[in-house]
Amino acid sequence: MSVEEFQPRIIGFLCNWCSYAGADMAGTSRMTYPSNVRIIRLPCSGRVNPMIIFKAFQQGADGVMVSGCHPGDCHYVDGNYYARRRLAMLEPFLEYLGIEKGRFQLEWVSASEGKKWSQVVARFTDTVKSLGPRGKI
Amino acid sequence: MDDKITLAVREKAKELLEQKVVDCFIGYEKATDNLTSRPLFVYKPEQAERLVFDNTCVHNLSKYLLNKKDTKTAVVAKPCDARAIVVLLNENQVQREKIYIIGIVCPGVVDSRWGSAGTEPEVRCQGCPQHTPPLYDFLIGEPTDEVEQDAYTDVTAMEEMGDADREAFWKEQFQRCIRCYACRNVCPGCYCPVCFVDLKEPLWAGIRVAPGENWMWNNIRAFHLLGRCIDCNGCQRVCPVNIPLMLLNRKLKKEVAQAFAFIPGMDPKALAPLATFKKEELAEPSK
Amino acid sequence: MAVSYAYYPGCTLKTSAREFDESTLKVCKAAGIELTELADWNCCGASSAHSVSPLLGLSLPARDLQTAEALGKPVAVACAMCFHRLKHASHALGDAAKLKQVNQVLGKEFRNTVKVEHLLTILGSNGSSYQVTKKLEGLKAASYYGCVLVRPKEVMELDDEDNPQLMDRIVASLGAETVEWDFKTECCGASLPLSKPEVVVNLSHKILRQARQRGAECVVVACPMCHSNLDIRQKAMKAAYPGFQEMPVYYFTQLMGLAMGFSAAEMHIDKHLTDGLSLLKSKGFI
Amino acid sequence: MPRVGVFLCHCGTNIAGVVDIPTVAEAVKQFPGVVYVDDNKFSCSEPGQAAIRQSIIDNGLDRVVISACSPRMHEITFRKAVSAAGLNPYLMEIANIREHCSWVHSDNKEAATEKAIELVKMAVAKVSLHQELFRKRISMEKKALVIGGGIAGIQAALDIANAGHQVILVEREPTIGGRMAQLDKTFPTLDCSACILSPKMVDVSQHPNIRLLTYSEVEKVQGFVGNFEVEIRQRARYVNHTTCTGCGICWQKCPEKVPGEFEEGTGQRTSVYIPFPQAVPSKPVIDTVSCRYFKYLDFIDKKMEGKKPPPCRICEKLCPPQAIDWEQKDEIIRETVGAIVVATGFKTFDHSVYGEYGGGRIPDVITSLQLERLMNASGPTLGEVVRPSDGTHPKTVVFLSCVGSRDEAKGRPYCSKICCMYMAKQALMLKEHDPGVQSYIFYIDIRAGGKDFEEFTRRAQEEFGVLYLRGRVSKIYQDDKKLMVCGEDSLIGRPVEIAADMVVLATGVEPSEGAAKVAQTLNISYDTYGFMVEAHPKLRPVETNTDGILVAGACVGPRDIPDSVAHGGAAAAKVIGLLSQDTLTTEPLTAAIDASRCTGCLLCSQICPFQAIDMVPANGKSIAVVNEGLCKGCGLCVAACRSTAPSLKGYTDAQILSEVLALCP
Amino acid sequence: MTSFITKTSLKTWLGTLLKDNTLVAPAAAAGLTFFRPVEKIEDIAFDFTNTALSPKSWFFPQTETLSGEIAGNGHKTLNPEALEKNAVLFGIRPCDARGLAVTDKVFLITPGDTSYIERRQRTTLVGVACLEERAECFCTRMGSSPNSPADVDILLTEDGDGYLVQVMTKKGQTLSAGAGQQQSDKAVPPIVPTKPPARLPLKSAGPSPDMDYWDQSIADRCIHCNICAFVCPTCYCFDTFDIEKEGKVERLRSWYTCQSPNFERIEGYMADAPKGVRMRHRFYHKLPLFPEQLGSGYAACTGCGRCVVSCPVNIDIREIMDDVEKFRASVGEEKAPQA
Repeated sequence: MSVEEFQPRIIGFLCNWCSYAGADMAGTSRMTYPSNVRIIRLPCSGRVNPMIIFKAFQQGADGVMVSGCHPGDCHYVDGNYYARRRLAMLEPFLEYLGIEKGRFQLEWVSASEGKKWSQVVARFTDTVKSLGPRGKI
Repeated sequence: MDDKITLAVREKAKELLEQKVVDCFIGYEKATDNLTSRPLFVYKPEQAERLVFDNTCVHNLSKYLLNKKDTKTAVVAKPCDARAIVVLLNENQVQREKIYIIGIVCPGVVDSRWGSAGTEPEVRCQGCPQHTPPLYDFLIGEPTDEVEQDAYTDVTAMEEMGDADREAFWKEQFQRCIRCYACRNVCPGCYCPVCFVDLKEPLWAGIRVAPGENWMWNNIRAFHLLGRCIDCNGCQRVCPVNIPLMLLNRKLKKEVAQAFAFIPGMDPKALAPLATFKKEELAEPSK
Repeated sequence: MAVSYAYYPGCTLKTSAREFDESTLKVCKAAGIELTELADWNCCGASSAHSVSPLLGLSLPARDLQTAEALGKPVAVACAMCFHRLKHASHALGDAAKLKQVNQVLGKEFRNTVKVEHLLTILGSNGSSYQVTKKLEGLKAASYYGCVLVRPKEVMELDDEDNPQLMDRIVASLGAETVEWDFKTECCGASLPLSKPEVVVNLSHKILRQARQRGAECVVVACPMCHSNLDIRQKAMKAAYPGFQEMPVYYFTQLMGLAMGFSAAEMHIDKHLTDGLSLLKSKGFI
Repeated sequence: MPRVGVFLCHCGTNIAGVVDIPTVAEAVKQFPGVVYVDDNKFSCSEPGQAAIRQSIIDNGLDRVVISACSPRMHEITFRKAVSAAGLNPYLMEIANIREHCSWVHSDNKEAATEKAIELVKMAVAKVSLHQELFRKRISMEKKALVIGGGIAGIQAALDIANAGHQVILVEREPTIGGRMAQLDKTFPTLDCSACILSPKMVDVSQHPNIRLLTYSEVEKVQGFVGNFEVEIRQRARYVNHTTCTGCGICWQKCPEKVPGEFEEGTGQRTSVYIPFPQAVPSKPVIDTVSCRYFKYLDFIDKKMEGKKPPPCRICEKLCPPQAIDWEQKDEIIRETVGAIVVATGFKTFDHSVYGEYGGGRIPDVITSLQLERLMNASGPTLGEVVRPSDGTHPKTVVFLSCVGSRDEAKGRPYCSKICCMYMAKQALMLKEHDPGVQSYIFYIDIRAGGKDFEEFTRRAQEEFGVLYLRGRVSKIYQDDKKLMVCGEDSLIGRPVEIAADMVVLATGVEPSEGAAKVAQTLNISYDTYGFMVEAHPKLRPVETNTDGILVAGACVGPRDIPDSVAHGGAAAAKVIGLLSQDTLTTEPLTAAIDASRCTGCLLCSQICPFQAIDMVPANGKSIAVVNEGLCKGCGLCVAACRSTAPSLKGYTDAQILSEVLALCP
Repeated sequence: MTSFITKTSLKTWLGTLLKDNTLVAPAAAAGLTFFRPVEKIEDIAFDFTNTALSPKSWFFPQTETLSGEIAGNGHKTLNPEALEKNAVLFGIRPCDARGLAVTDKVFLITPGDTSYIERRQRTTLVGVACLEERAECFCTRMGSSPNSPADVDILLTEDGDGYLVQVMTKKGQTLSAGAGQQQSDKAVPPIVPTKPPARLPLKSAGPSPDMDYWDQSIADRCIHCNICAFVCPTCYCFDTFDIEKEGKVERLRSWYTCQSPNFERIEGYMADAPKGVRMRHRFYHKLPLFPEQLGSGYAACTGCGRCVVSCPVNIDIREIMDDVEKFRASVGEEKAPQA
């Protein structure tokens, strides 16, 4: 690993209805993007409990991304609005704990935005790569 | 001045107990060092003479209301303590009609631990935005309407550190943690029947008292207090290993205040910041 | 309710509207309201400072407000335009950034905690207790507020924008009868008499015409600018609109003074260009 | 330890061409719990599914991971396959190694293989914690409730009833008919409103499948689709409608007159009344506020001072069938229904906040709905348009559009949609009533989007000489007998002043009184104005976020008659679709709350978008309970709860954490 | 015979010890001192009163792995965490050393706790006598003394620019062999006497204040944190947990406390007991029951005063002893303690 390029370990929490479908769309369109993100499928971005993100970072994840439907498009009406508030609070808090800005990202990707998904992953992977490995706490 | 408050507290306690307005009166008495104070539960009017109030009365007595849900209870409350009661009312944990609040117009309290009552005001009192409790049944002292602003100098100092320094700082702090849970048990906002940290399945924070597990415990607890912590400093005061826990709570307090213009514990009818949203806010995610 | 105020007269009350100033001072004194003239007061900025420099438009009134704040007294204002500028400043300086900017200009710390009140509120509130000794019974008056006193409502915090009642209540308390009419807050032509006098004549005429139509015998005002337009232009109205009948225009404080026992001379009713004495004489008030 | 079987699909070369399946299979064998690994060319094909079924049986597998395409593609297929082998279908998890792996990482086969291994590892970890889940069947009560008896509600009720289902139609007023009944003519066809509405009202009253409850309101609704328990309060009418023949003697003889609601204050009604001659039911109610006998009773009851009102009771004395019943009480009617249509309609904006238009103090400034009544042949003036102030016929009439519409300052930024058209209609009708009338219309834009609408407004201008002035009016004041209307013609950029005889304000549309309360009772969302919120503004225009509750007509937003009728019909179609099923199955992936961990802090119930969480008393506190019929499985409650009392089946914290830990051991 | 070691020589000696031993010594952090394995002599806080936490955790760590098991092959390994090297615990106070005497009574009873035995046997205690008595200290009341050498291997007593050295055990002799101390004719100061003359503060038998006292005067106030037990040099309760990860099962043990609400769920005998009962249990167990049951001759409280300082609500064991004694005196059962 030391000789090879650093391959970050990134966890993506995706809502089933928009972002997961958007990632599927990237697949059906045969777009290529870095392979570092491992997707965990959830019903809604509002299902993301910050405790899980803390756990991911404690366990040594190099980056965590949450992606859901665009505000206003939530399959569950308002789920992503609650997620947005919660995670908007989490982000500066993680930074405050010394987890560099850029290691946590909230994104809105719709079911038709396969292209955006591939770009988001590429950009996020790049950012996390440049921040280097983190290791367990 | 302190004497006046003490006398007023005693008199009110006597009156409330004699007239059976309440069955229990929670206040303060002198601790065994004869210097600092400690909580006192008064059940009989004649015990009211033990009550005192001075600038070492640091405890947030609202926590005890959670153990007295079925008893009509009076409680001495500084502004921050009263704000804790407001949060408990917001969260449906206590019934307003079971509580009688003796509000104190608070001149601030000093940093005190058993055996040493300091002279410096506690951190929470510096820049405290409120000297009059937001909610009370009986007020001791003249209400003031001066408004000081929380400057968050402590939080800003942390924010100005580099990421690596901050991480190292917290690592050093959390490694001292002995998971005694005094911070949790003293906190009026911590009332879960089963705390996440006591859960074995799933195991959020491991059993092992180790830096990573302590990191989980302290941070998740802080996050659970988001929009709920009323800055009473209880957790930091009781910590036997001096972890500056208020730095965590106050960071979140600052973020909530800035993003949602929300200060917890001011309005018994308020909706918690995470229980609501505005469609137009936070338009850019993560930027 | 404080009965002691820092009094901000403004330039007009010291010049062309001296009768407003003096009647105000006399009435307030008699009503037990202490007015202390603000030391070293300056222009409120009306009417052009804010359109030239917004910062100046805020700093001028802020300086006056700061003086009052240092005294720890609320500010009492009689002139509608001054009231407008002071209220506007205190509203706008709710913005911390602007306040900071203005404080740099002032070189002193202004915290924007001082309250600005118009005399209509001060005299019309329950707290004030003026004694009416001579009821103005039989006098029919139209209360005219003008445009700036009540607008915008959320800044002026005074009364309804279209159908205010404060002055009507005061006039009624004097024993006079107030008429319901639709021009309480219409424009009198404001500062156009020099550049476009015909506009002023037209607009002011409409106001007086409707007052007359609704049965009023006089118009009561709280604004020196309105007063001058309605009072001074009546000759020109006569020329432009045949059949126009002159109508006296009083400051509400003048009528209050009369009802409280002051003489017409003390209230300077003779100072107006349109005869204000005959009507009062005919009613037997003087 | 669970016995997990992993099935690796090649998907032809779609997966196997990039991911090295044998390497994955080797790695997967080492994962805890994995007892069987197999690979198929096409797992989704019949032979592929058969192989999976057989392996489950042969190897005694109790958990299955299928490593293939997106679960959005074949989750249902593989659940069926697993189920066919006798396993609970929810003991299966899919690792998406096609869309999320082979298809997007074809440039790096090694990395793709490594990722595929981890994706399978996550799925194995998660599936080990899966529990058996079961769908529930709920019965369907084949009856519908329609709230609101305006044209939308009437249409919905008739359509549902005609399909053979029972309908309860609840109307707050003493009659059905709603706003449409108040109108004179309808645009753009100029049909007589009553003529086309009355037959439908009669149909409702005579339909064997419709139970009509007027003078009634829905007070309580509980339950969920298929089984809503509703409580309806029918207010006491003090007239026995069984014996009453509707002869009309009572309301002809009643001495007490008050402004009539139906007439918008332009005319009067008596205390015992039917709102209008064609009312359905055509039997009266007694208004206790104005009735002299009730005033008398109140006087005695409250021991008031002063002159005692007379205990009138004339109606009782004159009623031939003796139908007056002073002892009548409100009646609570309980019903169970399968679906609910909300059609609570609209009211018009209260223009008294417009001080510049006289603030409601100028008598000849009237609303458009008042003009409708004045123009109506059965209205208070029998169709003569006269000035309320002096009864004279107005010759110059000025219309003001957008009063309470498109006005942010008044908190009504939206367009009320119908005003442009009815102003044109009214101006045109005025000319027909009296050719000497000149109408002016102050407008912002002429919004005439609709079939024959534009042609209609052109006709008003070109054939009927209605003058349109583009601009807003700044002031209306009384100048002697005339109303001076001052405004601006923004097309010529000049102030204009019109001396009018009458001013008609096109007051905007807003939700009817109490609409928000109805929404709260039903637990459906409403917007800041009080309009009901549809599940999707385009694709689900008559559904709400609560299954089985539909919305129709102007309670959703400003709407004209044809749209309201169409909307009512659409809601009815959805109801008929629901009621045609005997049972409904519920998705088992719902939340459940562990009562022992619940603090009763209300947070979950506050944020649940489906109001699926009820607070119920337990041990002296209140705790949250999930209503599975309403829960949609979003998991918001789980993420919000600090004491981790709720869990979402299929996505428990433990399951999600197991995936995280599989990645970051 | 006494000997003397200068402060410089002490540091040199500790420096040599550091080579072959783990040196556990007081180190400053966050305004407090803690026993920690130190890497260099400069990290040692020589000027300390007492540490925030007792040195108990060196012998009985807050959490430790008892065993690991590999799933599948049925192979079990008992896996006490063995020490890498011998250890020296420098700076232990006589009260805390007495605390070890208490835990010894529990963990050294046959068959003994493997892990504790390992750590206890391989650690030499170099104690430092207390020169000042702080407000919270009451070791003399508990039958100990600020300069008692009874429970350490070596006791140092500060004197001028050095320490008087008392070597108490063979272990101490071995360790101090190369310490470089000089003969001294100075006598070690006499042991500070106990007060009141050594007696147990309480006996379990005998009248006790009623439940109102335990509930309303004490337990109402208690917030049920773990502080008193975790800072205590003698509290030895623990719980065990089996944790599964990646198919392996690890058995852990971790400190536990009788005041935690969870404790009563496990220790069934106190389940649902009123808070006051739990509270009374704690003090009765520490004071009369421990010596009565184990025949130790000393209570399971050493008078270190940590719980007095750290208790967030000032539940003060001395006050409770006084109250109980006063109560007994009031009912005529026992003499009130002399001042």
